[in-house]
Amino acid sequence: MNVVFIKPLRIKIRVEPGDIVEVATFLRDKMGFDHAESAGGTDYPKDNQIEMIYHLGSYGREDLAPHILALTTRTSREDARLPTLINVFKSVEYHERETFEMLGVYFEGHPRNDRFLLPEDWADIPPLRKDFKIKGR
Amino acid sequence: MSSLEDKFEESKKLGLQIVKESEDDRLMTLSVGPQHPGSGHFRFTIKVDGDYIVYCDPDPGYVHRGEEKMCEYRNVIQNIPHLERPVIHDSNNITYSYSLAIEELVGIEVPRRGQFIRAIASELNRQVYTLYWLAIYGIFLGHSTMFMWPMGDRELFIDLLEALTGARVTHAFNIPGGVRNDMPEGFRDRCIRQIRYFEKRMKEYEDIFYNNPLFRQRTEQVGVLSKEDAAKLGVTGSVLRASGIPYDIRKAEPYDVYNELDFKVQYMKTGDCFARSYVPLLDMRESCHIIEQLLDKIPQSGEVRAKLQPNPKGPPGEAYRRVESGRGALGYYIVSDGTPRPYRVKISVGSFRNLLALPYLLVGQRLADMPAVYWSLNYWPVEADR
Amino acid sequence: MATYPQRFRFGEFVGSLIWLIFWVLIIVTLVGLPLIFIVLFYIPLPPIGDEVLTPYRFLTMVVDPSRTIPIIEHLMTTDFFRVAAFPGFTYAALIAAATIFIERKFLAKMQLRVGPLYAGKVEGILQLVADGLKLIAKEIIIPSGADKPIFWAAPVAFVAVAAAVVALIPVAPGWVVADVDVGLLAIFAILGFFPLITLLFAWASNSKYPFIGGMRALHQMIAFEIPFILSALSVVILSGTLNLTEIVDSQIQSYWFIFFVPISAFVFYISSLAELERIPFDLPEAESEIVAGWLTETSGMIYGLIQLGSYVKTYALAALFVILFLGGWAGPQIFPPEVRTPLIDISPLYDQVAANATFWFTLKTFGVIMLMLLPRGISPRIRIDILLHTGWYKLIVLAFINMFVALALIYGGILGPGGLLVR
Amino acid sequence: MTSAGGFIKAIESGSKHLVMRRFTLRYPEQKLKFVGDGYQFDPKRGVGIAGYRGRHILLHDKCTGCQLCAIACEGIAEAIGMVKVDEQWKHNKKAIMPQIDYGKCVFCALCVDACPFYALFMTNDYELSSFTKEHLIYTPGQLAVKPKYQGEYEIIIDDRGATHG
Repeated sequence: MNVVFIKPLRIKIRVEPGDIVEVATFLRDKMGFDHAESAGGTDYPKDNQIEMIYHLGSYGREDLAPHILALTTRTSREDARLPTLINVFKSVEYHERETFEMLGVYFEGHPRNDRFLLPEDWADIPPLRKDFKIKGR
Repeated sequence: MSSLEDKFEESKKLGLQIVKESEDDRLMTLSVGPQHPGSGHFRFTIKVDGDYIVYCDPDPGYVHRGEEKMCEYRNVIQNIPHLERPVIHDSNNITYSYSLAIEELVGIEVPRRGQFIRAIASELNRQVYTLYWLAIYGIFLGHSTMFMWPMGDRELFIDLLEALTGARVTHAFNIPGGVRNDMPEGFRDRCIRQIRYFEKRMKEYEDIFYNNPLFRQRTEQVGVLSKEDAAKLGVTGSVLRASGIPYDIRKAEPYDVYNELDFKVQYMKTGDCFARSYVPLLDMRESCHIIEQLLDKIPQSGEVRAKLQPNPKGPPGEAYRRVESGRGALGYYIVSDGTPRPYRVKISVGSFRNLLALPYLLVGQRLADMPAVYWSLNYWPVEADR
Repeated sequence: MATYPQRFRFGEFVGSLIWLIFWVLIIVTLVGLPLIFIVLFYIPLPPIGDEVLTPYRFLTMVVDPSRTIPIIEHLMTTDFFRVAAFPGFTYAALIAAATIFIERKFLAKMQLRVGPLYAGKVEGILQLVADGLKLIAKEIIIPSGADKPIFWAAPVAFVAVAAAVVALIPVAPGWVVADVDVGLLAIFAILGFFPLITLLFAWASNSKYPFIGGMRALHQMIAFEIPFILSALSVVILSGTLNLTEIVDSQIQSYWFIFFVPISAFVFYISSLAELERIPFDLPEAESEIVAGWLTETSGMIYGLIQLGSYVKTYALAALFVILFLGGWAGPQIFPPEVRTPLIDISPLYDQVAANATFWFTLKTFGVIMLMLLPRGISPRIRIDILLHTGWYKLIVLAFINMFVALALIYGGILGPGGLLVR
Repeated sequence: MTSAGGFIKAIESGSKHLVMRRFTLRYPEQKLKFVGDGYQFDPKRGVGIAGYRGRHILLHDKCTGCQLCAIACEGIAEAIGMVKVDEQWKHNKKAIMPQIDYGKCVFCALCVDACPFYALFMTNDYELSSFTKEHLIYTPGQLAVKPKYQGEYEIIIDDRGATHG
């Protein structure tokens, strides 16, 4: 686990995929981050990696209210698999489903890795990957 | 393990005798949307046993347009007109946090007068959105007068915004570096006059709608979302505040001029449909006070827009900024790689987060409560799909 | 900027008028006159009054309209006129049309809108005609799995049953289609058909939303039928008869029954709202929950017929309220004993008592209809469990309270034969 | 009884509105008054001047054919194309000027912000409907015409409610 940056009210930490459930549980139980505001992925074809980022916030602790903790992890592009955080933060359920179809990251343990926003007959590569090009641009 | 799972089990128990596979033919599957008058651009499948809903599966995506991908192909200024499309009724707020994030990345400071005008436009737009939402809530419960009045009063604010920004709904007004233009002459008096009028109107809303015994009967103790569940599901905005958590980004993480203003975070403790429908009204009332304060404190003259080259770009980095929109926290996570175009834009919208509460609240309710619960979640289908 | 109004030319206007007159003349001479002659000379005509209607007499009527008066006078005594025109269907349909127009304008006023505005130049008074034409012109879509005979028959049956209720309503003394001794009972018996038609139509549509709507309609109507009848029962106790004309007569002899049994009147009003499926009791058509309820699969004139039926029903129930509680046609005499009109003397057709009675009856009916329209502007839709609770627990109890009051009034010698307040 | 009181309040509030003024603006007969003469932009100061964003007006004597408006529109609506004009201007050697397709334009006015020569502004005219898509494409010649828009109705607020005109 390493801290990527500390800005006012924003902290970003990066962990290995194997540790993420443990770290998230620690953040929830000991630090008071009780929900995820957003969860999304970023594709980095240069590093051949996909970064998954969870923005965690706190409703319970008033001193943490303005803070957002970004918990990130990276996985390879070819076999993008990550453990799900749905058992730690219930609120990531739809965000992870969206990430699955937009970036092709399979969340192990997530009850529903299936279509959410895209049409049922979508048969292309996941659209938010960088090698998916919009036509005409 | 927790109250949320307990509640889900409990509500399942209500229909537990029915959910058994062998008796599945008792259930009737209803597809609510996308052509159902009570859904919007959205579909959710429900199964009913008699009058009780025993299963609910939301299926958004009918108006998905790939805003996040589109952002990667345009430079930061060109992104403004299409980013406001998901919520054209709240377009100043959805571009507000985008501008904040870009300003953080590029490293520019908005002039003080610009900050005030931004806040005024954002508050006016919150009224427009909330009135639209309230109108739909009225017609969902069969109250046609409550559909017409907020729609009519909304015109007042649209006229104000038209005078300020030049467009009626899609304003394209907030841009990185400030706002597009200064306030026109006489705007202040007009604004105060209309807000005074609107404050009187809100009393009428209470008389005819909120204090109506039939409305109370339909919404009180219906679809209760407890405080713990609200925090766990990560809902936001009025849904969260109705459940007893006084969390408002304007107070929690004040952006621009909001830390100089004197206002309260309105919340209720019951967490039922009534609270969820009443908190927006309280918000509108508070918003009127905020607009008056902003008009009082605004500097008499000054720049409204920082000088910026046509293709602003900053050092590589990332930013996550959020504002309180009509539907709750609206955050932008923007990654920049040093080019004029954003590398990745992730929009975290309130509607998408509140959608998670829908299956939990609907299961165990009556079919007649479906529109009341659904629309009380402050859900805007187009915004959730992005 | 973008739209230019067409320039008005007086010459073109006059030209179009002449063109119109030319075509009218052509059609009248080539089609109209031959038809009249065929009818007059080849079809035997009925006797009018004492004389036989000959072609000669008929043609003189065209020249002198006052000679048609005996024919109209004769027609007005026939049953056909009563069924089709005055106390019957046309009168009811006219009131229904007026109700629709008033409802739209009234609701628009309350909601700060303008309502229908352009059709008919004057405040959109012809909007209903335009809507009717639109509905007639629309395609009737029948779901592929629908039970076609019932699907076609149900709207017609709906209007027919609503008209059957109207047939029992007396508008003025003697002016009633069917003056039966068990009039009130007959009305409730006929009203009992509506849930059946609703359910049949809902089932015949072969669709889920109509089915739910039909079930809701059934629940609602059964729950409200009992307080409905019970509230009318106290009136029967007070007047001692089931004949509607005699109920009105007994109110003319004493006072309006609403003063003695106000709670019954209230229960009757609420139950008739539920019976009419009007807001706040429009659950069977709750659009945000079950699309349009049992009307989901209706289209074109099928929808038009059901709307017509429901507004005729509104008139019938409002009229029933007037008869039971507001003294029917009772009211001060304001019409003169006879009228003089220029050109054509219509005095043989004029009946002072009937005109006066009709005037007061229509006025009161519109008052009640306005009262029935009012909740639509101020109230949201009620939920089904609250509705059933209201119907079974509250309204029945309320209806019983006033029944005892009525009994006490009868046995206390205040009302009834030889009572204190009987004039 | 509170519920009866609620009903009475609601009826009172509803019937009070029977005599209030209506919001409705009867559009083709009445037109709304706007602030100013349309959105304009001052490149020296770098801010706009408030006004309604209707269709554009192109000042032929200022336009240099620099294509900045078309470039600004590229990522937004792609409504602006540069076309040849049959005019001779000293500052416009290439003789090209913007032509705007109002079937695509979103009226964001970012092209006005992009114009550094005070040549492209927006006007109050919003009545652009036409029967064909071709008529929605405004050539530089059409864009030079100053529109005539007369809106005279404003919101009036008094004791009997708010109304337009």
